[in-house]
Amino acid sequence: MMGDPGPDGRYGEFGGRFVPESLVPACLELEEAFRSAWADPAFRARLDDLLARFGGRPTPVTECHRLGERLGIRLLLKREDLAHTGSHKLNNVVGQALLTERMGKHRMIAETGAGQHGVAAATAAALLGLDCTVFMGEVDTERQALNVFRMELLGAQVKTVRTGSRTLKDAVNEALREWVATVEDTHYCLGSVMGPHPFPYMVRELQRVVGTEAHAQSLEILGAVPDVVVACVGGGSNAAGTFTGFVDTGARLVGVEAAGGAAATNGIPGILHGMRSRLLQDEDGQIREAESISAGLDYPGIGPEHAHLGSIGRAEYARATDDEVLDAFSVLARTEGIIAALEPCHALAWVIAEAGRSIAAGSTVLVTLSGRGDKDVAQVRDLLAQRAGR
Amino acid sequence: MMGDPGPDGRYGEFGGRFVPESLVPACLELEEAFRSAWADPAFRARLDDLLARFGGRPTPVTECHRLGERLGIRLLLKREDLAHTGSHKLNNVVGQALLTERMGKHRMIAETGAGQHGVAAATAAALLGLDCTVFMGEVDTERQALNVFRMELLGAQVKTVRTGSRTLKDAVNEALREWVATVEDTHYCLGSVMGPHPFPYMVRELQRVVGTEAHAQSLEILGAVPDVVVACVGGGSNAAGTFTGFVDTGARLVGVEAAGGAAATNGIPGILHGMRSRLLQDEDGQIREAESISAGLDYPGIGPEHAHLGSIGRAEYARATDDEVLDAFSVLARTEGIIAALEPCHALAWVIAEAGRSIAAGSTVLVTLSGRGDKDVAQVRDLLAQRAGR
Amino acid sequence: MAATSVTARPGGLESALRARRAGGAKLLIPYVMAGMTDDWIEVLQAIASAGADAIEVGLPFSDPMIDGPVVQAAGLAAFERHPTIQGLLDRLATAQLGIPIAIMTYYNLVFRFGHRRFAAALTAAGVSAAIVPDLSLEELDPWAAAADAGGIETVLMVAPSTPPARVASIAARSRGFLYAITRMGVTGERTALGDAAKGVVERARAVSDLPICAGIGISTPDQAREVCEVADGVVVGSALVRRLLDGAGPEGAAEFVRELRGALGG
Amino acid sequence: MAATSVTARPGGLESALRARRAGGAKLLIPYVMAGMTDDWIEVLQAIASAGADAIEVGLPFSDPMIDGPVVQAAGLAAFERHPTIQGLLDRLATAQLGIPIAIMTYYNLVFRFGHRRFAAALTAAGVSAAIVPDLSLEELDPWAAAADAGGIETVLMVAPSTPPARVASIAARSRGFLYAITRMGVTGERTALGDAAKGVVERARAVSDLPICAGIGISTPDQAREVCEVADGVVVGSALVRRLLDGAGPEGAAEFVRELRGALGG
Ligand SMILES: Cc1ncc(COP(=O)(O)O)c(C=O)c1O
Ligand SMILES: Cc1ncc(COP(=O)(O)O)c(C=O)c1O
Repeated sequence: MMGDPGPDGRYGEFGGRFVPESLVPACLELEEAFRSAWADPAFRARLDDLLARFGGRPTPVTECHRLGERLGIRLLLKREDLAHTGSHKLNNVVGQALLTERMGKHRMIAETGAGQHGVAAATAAALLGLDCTVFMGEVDTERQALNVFRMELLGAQVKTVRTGSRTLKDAVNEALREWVATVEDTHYCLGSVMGPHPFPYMVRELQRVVGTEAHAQSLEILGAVPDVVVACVGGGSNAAGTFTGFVDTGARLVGVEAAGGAAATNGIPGILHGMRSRLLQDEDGQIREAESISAGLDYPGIGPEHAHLGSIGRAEYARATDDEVLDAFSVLARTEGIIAALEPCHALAWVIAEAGRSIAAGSTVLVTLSGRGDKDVAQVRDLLAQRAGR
Repeated sequence: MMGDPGPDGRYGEFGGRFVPESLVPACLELEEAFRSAWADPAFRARLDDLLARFGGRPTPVTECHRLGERLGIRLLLKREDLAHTGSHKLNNVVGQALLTERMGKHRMIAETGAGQHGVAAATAAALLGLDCTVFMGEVDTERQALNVFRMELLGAQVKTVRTGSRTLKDAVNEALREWVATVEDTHYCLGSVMGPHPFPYMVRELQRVVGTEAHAQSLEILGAVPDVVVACVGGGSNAAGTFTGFVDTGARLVGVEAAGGAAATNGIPGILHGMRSRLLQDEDGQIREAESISAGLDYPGIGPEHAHLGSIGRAEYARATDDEVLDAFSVLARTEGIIAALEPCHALAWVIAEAGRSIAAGSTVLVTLSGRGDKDVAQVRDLLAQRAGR
Repeated sequence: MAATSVTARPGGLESALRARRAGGAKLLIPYVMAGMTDDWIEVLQAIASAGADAIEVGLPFSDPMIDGPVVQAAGLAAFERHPTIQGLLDRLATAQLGIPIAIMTYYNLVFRFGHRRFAAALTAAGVSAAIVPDLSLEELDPWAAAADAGGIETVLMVAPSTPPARVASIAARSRGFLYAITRMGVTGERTALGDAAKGVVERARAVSDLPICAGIGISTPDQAREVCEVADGVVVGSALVRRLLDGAGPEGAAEFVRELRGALGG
Repeated sequence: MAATSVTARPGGLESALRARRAGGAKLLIPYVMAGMTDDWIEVLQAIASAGADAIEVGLPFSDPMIDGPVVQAAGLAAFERHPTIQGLLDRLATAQLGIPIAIMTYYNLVFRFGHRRFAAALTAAGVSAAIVPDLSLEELDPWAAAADAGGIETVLMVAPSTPPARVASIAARSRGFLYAITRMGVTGERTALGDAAKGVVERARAVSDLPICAGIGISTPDQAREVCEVADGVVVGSALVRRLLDGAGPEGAAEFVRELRGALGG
């Protein structure tokens, strides 16, 4: 399972490549480039080397003794928060930047919501001396002005997107539009396991390192694979990367979405951004906006492979509310000394809610901590103050 | 060199233990506890394990190909920015937290300037379930309100210090005062290689891991020890840790201070915070305030061992101006995709200034990147805007 | 336009265009976003009378990936009037244009409607054809089957980036006409015809005898004339839509269409 | 106080205190920060007349590690008057108190002055002794050599945390008197005498026949009397300094010292 989706990029009924004809050749070129690079030991070695020496891989797995004890389980965290730029996003962008170079292109474009993927993409571009333009909705450039400045520091140009809901999904639209116009010398560095084939496949493969490492580290720490493997799902890249390491084991796989952006559980099959997947949409098929405290999960769809894994029952998809997430954020800081991003706190919140319920006492649980919380601290301060006041 | 300073904690004429009698027994107890722990393989194993699995060690060494080429040298960065909490400070606090536990104490206190050490100390305390109080000057609690919140999230109590210049040096005074009053159940977790013996020795040993790793990694990358090894110096802990790995080689060792806080170059021997070292002071011996854009270097003294290494000529101490530091910060982001803390940008700024001058073309240079720049991004934005405007 | 002359029946786009081409005329296909103004039906009627050979009618989608700013604005304007897709089709059914209509929209609306139901709804609205730009050749089958069965022609696109062999495959599946994208980029006005414009038409011509209409970025009568040196006709979108957004109304729209018509010859 | 009676010469602190103890009196040593008010010299004179046996005079330091808030405030007040250390000593030289003076300051001021020069400056200012709280036993030698040579007595401290053997070593090096810190903590007023107070005095007594004066946190006449059940005397700092900061002036200071004197017996 979680193998090659073939030339059509299908995951059961999901996936595919739904793009204007102008982009089809670029997608085909990218697929070919990726497949050849992925089979090329020199490419893999260069990627591995950059991820290790520049990116800080392998990231460790930390056992949370105090919180685990409190929950009656053994709790492991895969520490993507320790990767350079502060999240798993780096794994993907370094790979795509190398591919950009390999395809003879000198420019990357990317979409970003809160800015994590944008900062990561700008970082990889700076590292390899590529030009970089990042599309970001106006609502987000205002909320995350510092991340805009970060990208600019890294030499990227940030283009404010004023169309649609002026958030992540519109940034994707705008990046796709730009790609159509510049595809000859420009690679579109998509940030998650979404979009047209080969993106969901390629990004999952680039994130596979998370699961591969976590599998080996779990064996080392637990002597066995964890009973439950949990990750948050925005587009689904950290979850996909994690799941690759465990999909062929007996581990229960759980993806946790924001209650306000739960495309896996509330979504209806449809087509957006080049893929067929589950989407939040109305009767007519107009896409609805997602809404949660964590910008990284504010996406009305999920990667097609997740839609498939959910359909066939190999993975479960659950939701966490904003309140549960804030609690998880606080408890992890206080009992384990880790300030995590709000996104993976969704995964943790689900574990906290289910420990002693669907997670039996004594179970071993691995949560992918997809990023660090520095970006969220100001927001959490305001939210906690608000909550205390209400 | 950089061995055991003996029971007096002397580094040539520097070091010692200049504390009120109330604290002498605590210092003696600490010295004994540290020496016994440091000789105890079980303690070392536990520390190493936490640094690896919780802290993300070893941190990599990154070769900066693009910037190195531009400077005509081979440039390596020791990536302490990738350690948990974002700087080398973690190495020290995890060790001291374990010692606190070993001494049967249940509480740590710490001083902090911008908040890096305070956040690190609060983190280590949370990890081990210790109480934690952090002293921070009022000027700093205002400038770094988010770091105050971070520490509180981690369960620490932050005490605002309203005495003296209301900055780092006063926070040290206040922490020492608190320590006098609570020494029975409280360990003072000092943040750098300063203070009374055994702190300069202990903190240097806890930071030795930086130099040990960097030495091995340099050999692996360069096939040799670097020609020049550079680190920034606030109190001097990251520099001391780095230098341990190279002091017995032929490498040129350089510590770089903020031009406005250059105790190693402008300081006069004196006694402060329990140590004899070089200090910024007036005719009468009143301590002067340090001033630079990087709060982590705003300290009017340096660790006594640095004063000694400078005196005997084994290490050089140099200065970087705020302007040079901002330039180094920008160039590193843009050419290498790394947003570094302002503190290590002092070290980098010196390398940029000296490449082709006292650093011969073709030299190999290792810089310790002591921390990441997320904490500084807002300030840099304002400073660059200011500079553009003037 | 006489409300009684119904030469175009559903399914009749290709035959109508072939007939006009056979008569020596260049084809003119203006684009209007359904529901973008209150008088959009009158606009369609005015355009039809002003010399259009067919009309491309957009159905607004929340995430119009290949639309430039002008068409996006028209889509937003349509959304502000809160139309449902069925509501728009119902209005369209009343238009009685006398020339074929091709719907242009994104695949999710089709998919959500259901392929067969959508084809039937188009037919009921008097629509002959559909253009679904994000439905690539590889993903075409389910819709094409329903469309073919329902008598709806599916217009496919070729782009400057489409390699020759693929142009042939696409042309073979296209119905109504073959839409030649004249430049890489989204819809929108341009000051000059792209370098690629004629090449893509010529590559299409080499493998297909379908009417070949050029579109995307054709903004002026001169550009229309220039591209029609090789193409059979043009689709003009943003340049018209901008005029409508600026308040041109049915008369202004008709005026512009007449200009285009004039440039292309009667 | 008669300006002419000069019983205390430099070096005379210990002999003066021993003599008073031998006479059955408890020793009273008030603390005042040099330069903290404009009339600080008058304050010293008033205190001397009010029954003090010696006076501890603080020299302000930028980083007074063991001072509590009240004494810190006094130091700041002194800094605001921009005194130099030499300037303060020069003023002090004019005081003619008739009782011994012990300077209390931090080691950096001593070190920066130079040990011999500092000892000479103290002598010139009519000072008998020095208390340098951050100069621990292990670091004492350089200063002690200069002080001994210059006839300045160096008062050392023992704390509740000092183990018995160390108390003996410290007592052996202390001159003038032995300063027994009655509680762990910085200077400042407390509502009650600490538990540790008497213990530390008793441990000191067991190994030394120096006058033993208790200090740090002795705030009230009652506390002074209580600790003097075991100690030979008390140092009273913050409680007096606070009154001075509140504007008590020489008279108010003298009044408080008389209260203390009364509590300790004539
Ligand atoms: C830290 C973090 N985790 C998770 C996500 C969600 O993305 P994905 O589901 O692709 O892992 C984001 C997106 O920005 C993120 O920043
Ligand atoms: C990132 C970083 N580097 C360096 C320093 C300076 O400390 P030291 O000289 O002890 O390494 C600090 C202090 O806060 C810091 O945060």
